[in-house]
Amino acid sequence: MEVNPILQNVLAPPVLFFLIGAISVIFKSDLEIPAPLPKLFSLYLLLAIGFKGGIEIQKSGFNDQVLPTLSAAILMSLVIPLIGFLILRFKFDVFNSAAIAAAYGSISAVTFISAESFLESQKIAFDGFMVGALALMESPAIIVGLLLVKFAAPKNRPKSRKMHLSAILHESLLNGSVYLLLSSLIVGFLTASSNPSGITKMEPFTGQLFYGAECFFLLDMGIVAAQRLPRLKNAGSFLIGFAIFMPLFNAFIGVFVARFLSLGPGNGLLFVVLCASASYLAVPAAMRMTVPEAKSSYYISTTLGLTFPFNIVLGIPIYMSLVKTIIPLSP
Amino acid sequence: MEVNPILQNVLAPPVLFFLIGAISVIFKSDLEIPAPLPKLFSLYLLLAIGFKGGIEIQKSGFNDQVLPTLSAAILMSLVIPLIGFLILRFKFDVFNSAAIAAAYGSISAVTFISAESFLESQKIAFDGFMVGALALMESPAIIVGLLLVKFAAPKNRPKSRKMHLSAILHESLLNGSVYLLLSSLIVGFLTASSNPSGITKMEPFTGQLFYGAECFFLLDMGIVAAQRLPRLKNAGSFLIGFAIFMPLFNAFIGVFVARFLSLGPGNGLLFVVLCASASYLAVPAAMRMTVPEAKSSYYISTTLGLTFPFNIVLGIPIYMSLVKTIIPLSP
Amino acid sequence: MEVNPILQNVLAPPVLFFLIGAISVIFKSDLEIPAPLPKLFSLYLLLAIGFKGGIEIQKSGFNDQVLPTLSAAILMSLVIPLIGFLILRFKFDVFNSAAIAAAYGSISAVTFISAESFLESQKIAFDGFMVGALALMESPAIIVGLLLVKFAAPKNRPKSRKMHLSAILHESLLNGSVYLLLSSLIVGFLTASSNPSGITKMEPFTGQLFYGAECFFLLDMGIVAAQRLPRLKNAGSFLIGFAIFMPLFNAFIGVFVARFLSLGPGNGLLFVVLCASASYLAVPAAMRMTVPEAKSSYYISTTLGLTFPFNIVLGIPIYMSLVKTIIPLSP
Amino acid sequence: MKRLDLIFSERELDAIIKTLEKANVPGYTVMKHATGRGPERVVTEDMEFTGLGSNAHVIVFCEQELIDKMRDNIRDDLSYYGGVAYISEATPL
Amino acid sequence: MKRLDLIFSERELDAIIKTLEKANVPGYTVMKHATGRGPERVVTEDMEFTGLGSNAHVIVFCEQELIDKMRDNIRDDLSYYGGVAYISEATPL
Amino acid sequence: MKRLDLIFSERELDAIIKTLEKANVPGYTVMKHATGRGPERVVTEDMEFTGLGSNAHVIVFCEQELIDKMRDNIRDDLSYYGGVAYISEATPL
Ligand SMILES: Nc1ncnc2c1ncn2[C@@H]1O[C@H](COP(=O)(O)O)[C@@H](O)[C@H]1O
Ligand SMILES: Nc1ncnc2c1ncn2[C@@H]1O[C@H](COP(=O)(O)O)[C@@H](O)[C@H]1O
Ligand SMILES: Nc1ncnc2c1ncn2[C@@H]1O[C@H](COP(=O)(O)O)[C@@H](O)[C@H]1O
Ligand code: NA
Ligand code: NA
Ligand code: NA
Repeated sequence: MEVNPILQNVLAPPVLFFLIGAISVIFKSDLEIPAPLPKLFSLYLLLAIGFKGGIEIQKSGFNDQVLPTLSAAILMSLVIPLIGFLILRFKFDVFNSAAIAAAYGSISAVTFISAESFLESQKIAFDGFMVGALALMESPAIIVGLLLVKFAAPKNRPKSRKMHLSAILHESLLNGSVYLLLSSLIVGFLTASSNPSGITKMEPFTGQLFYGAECFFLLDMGIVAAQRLPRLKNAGSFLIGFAIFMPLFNAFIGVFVARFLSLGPGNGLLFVVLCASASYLAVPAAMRMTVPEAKSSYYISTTLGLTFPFNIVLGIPIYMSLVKTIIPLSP
Repeated sequence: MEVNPILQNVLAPPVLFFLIGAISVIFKSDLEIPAPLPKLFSLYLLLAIGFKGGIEIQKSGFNDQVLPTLSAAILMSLVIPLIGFLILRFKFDVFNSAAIAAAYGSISAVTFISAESFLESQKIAFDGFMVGALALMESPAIIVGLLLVKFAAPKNRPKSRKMHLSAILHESLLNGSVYLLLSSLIVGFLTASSNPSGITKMEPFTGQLFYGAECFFLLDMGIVAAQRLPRLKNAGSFLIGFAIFMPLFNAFIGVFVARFLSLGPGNGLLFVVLCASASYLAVPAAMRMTVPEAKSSYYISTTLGLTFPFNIVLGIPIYMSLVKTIIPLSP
Repeated sequence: MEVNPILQNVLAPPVLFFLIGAISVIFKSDLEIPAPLPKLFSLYLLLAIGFKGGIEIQKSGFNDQVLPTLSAAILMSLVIPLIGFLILRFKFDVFNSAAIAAAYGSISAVTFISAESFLESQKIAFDGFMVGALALMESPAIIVGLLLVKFAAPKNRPKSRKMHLSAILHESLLNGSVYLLLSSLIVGFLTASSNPSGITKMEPFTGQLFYGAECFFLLDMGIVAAQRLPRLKNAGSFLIGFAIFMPLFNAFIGVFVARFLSLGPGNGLLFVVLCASASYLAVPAAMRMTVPEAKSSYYISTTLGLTFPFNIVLGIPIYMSLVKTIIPLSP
Repeated sequence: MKRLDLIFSERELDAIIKTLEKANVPGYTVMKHATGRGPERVVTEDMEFTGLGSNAHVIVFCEQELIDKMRDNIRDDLSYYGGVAYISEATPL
Repeated sequence: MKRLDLIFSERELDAIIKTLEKANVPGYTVMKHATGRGPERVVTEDMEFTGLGSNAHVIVFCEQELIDKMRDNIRDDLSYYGGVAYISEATPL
Repeated sequence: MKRLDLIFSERELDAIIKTLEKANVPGYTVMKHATGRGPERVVTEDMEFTGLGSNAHVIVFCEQELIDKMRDNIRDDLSYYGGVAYISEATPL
């Protein structure tokens, strides 16, 4: 007999701590994780994900699946913002549409981690190179979003702020969280190639501590998400619907791409989760800087207040059954 | 030959780091642990204590001793504030008396941890369910303190701030540190019941790291305590005496209750320490909010500046010999 | 065939993370580790170095080498500031010369750690008592620097601020980072003597976590160093030259002293690194307080912006080959 | 145009912001983690981890009439938990 | 002597400081981690870890003429990303 | 009523507070972690972990006569380590 996978997902410490955080807000507890402690955990998680991913990539090498999967990942993060943009334009101006769409084209590293934890608890294997897909999907969506602004925006933007290609690349590749993830991945790769003892010495920090730090961070994310949620009301029901519909839609496309790529159920879920998740770190930071005309409360409250909790609590198990249905277990 | 237990207690890293912190203030070193780093460690310790306690409770189940012990713990945290209130009323108004009394009825989690560390170093066994007693003793004292204010206070408090029962329950149960401890306990319990692999993955964070984090936090507590102590002078000798006498008195009642409950020496010490310790997290936060008429420097400086150091350095070994004397080892 | 030791040094995680931090500044990434997170890691590292050092000293006892080595270390930290002072006086006033010279006479704990990591990766043995040398070399240079100010400074300093010997000792011994290192060393020593189980319980915190925390801190140090470097331009080429020449010169003296002491290659490298490194924690803090006439940007930008990166990236492998050349492997 | 400086326990922050919003101020700025001493109590840094709460410093640039509107409510909030409020002149750049 | 208070997104800090330095102000003070609400947006604490950036509060004590010199540049900076600037009187102690 | 703004190295905080207390000010507020530039030096964020100390911003609302009483002592404190002090008008709410 199979236990309800949603319940099983919810009963894992990371999700439980997320819920605790959210409930504390609902019940008006004064539990608070003051700045910059959340930043500490978010920096730590990016560094550790990147480092471990770099090691895995170096270890597993580049097998047949790697290149097609990574290419498909990049493609998805280029296509999704375009679809999102078209949908959002029904209701929003170019600036807001582009910014929100970019967030949904990009990814959430913590959602990815949660999916990994879910797979581990279900004893389903997945490959380390999927972190490469994670890293590669952050920037393209930002680039697409900024290009949409550059070409579709009204021509009366202040000159001094004109978006040059160099600025676009700068924001998409040198954004703090993108940069830390990518460069930690490189450090992991180089360490694995040339200094294997360094891996052992990093393991307690980047490996053993990871799960607990994830829980602590999710406690804060629960608080933040529950504080953000009410502000979505001002954004209107269109955006609220979008914040739930879009991840499901992206997951749906994603699962067929995963099937086409012949990914196993583990990698398949991770691929789908990357498509379905939305960025609340890299993209908002880049958009605030380059598209100040967009309302930050739109793109941050949808991703953080609704899409993220949805994915963490319900999405991952839903996507898992989607993966199990669409991707034949033995191809 | 038995080594002096006080010396043995003092020579453990947590107490040594506490003393280092205190000495740094006495010698006017500029050693400083800036905010919000102490908050990080205090949140971490509450989360870890709760989580581990929840696991222990789930593992050990509810044996014969659990229910009587937990009931007695709650009773103590209801009675102690009443006694304290009566004593304090000789010198202080209702507001200050109620607030200080509540602090001494409630508990200090770090004192509890220190007692656990002491027991471990002495190789004396104790049960995980005692964390349940810790968690259950935080709130009742707050409730008693607030009820004392509600019924004994002069009737001229501003109307808008009248204390309704709901507000009292809110402050006593949803106070940040109470909430985090209780909910982490529930997370630990649920994880142990349904997701044992989650325990293993949390262990490096909540288990292995604990002792070191405790030391780091105690370093800060030493600084804070030594900074607080001189301010007690303004509070007068009555309060200074109270801050030493009350824990000893509570320990004395506690040890007879522990004997009556037939607790072993390990659980007995923990029970006594819970009675003897005073709160500097949950209660002061609740009192500042609901009884602003009370001088916070009274209730925080006594608990943090005198009672806490006394318990950490001298109290625990004293209580241990009390326990060994009063509780016959083989009942 | 021997791999290039500089490359090998650079390909270790700590140095890679340092470079990542520095590169992020060069490429204008907005990666940032907000205050007080760097302070957390710097406090942690000092505590852990001291604690582990104290244990090692207690374990290894005082063999023949300990006393001569520690004496030579203190001597070096007295002599180096005098030499530095004479050189700097060509260009700077007494205040600035004394402050900068003191920084170069004192040590950098993180440079020391990096040298230890380097030795470990090269599988070269070294002794725990060298941490004693580290601890003992912090203060004397401060004392010399302040005495130089006291006796060589123009006589028109404000009276109220006259430097009494007690103030000099206070600043040199009770400075936050000196105090934390020294007292953690004592805690480690006492724990190892009287409470060995305490060592095991601290190990995950002070031992296993260390390497990762070092990497995280070096990431920040890379950012800080790269931000500091451009400000050196205002200081002029004399100071820039000094910041590279002085460590090399000190290393050169150091290696002959190490040879005279018959230190093995491991201890020899550590001794040389102590001589070559410059303080950016204890000395600047003490000088800012007691010699405000000195420009802090001079002494902090040289040590942090140039000498530290130089030592971390190039210096350590250079000193290693120096040690291998000058100290005969079998004496 | 006026500048209103409010300094009070951060525990009271929500109430104060409610008061400001109800008066429709054009905006406000909050700086937390302030410490200090007032006629009634000392606020130190350790109040952050003990949950007592340190002070918040709130700045509001607005017209005099808004201040008149809020005066009683703010005084009420501050009288209970302590805190100070001062007005000065300010001109938009 | 005047006192200039600038409150704006810390993302704009470098640009503002450049403007101040170009005008040769005698000095300035920066306080980060401010939150608040303006006519256009709400700035909350979670903006720090998301990288959106909270506000910076910059104080400049300087002569009126320097302020006149900087006025246009500062308005430019603030108009794009939002933020407020107010002037008041101040006398050196 | 006056408002006194003091900005200086946090290393000098104890001395300044002593001066304020000696003059019996009714209260004061301290905000740490300020950075900035003055005529003499630049204060950056990395000064916190290096132990150099960043700046403190102290606000005192008090009567002019108290300020006159403290003037010399404060100037003394600030002259040695640097820092600025400005007075402006303020009216209690
Ligand atoms: N005269 C004053 N000047 C500046 N800040 C003050 C003054 N009086 C009170 N404060 C601030 O207001 C807070 C609350 O004061 P109290 O009313 O004593 O609780 C204090 O902690 C100070 O930060
Ligand atoms: N009237 C005001 N009084 C005080 N602070 C303000 C005011 N208006 C705006 N601010 C501050 O300026 C920031 C930027 O506002 P905005 O122009 O809406 O982006 C806000 O987050 C507030 O911190
Ligand atoms: N004109 C000014 N306006 C605002 N803040 C200043 C000014 N001058 C100096 N400061 C502040 O005072 C601190 C000390 O300056 P200094 O006297 O150069 O050491 C600086 O770091 C600034 O934060
Ligand atoms: Na996505
Ligand atoms: Na108690
Ligand atoms: Na040196």
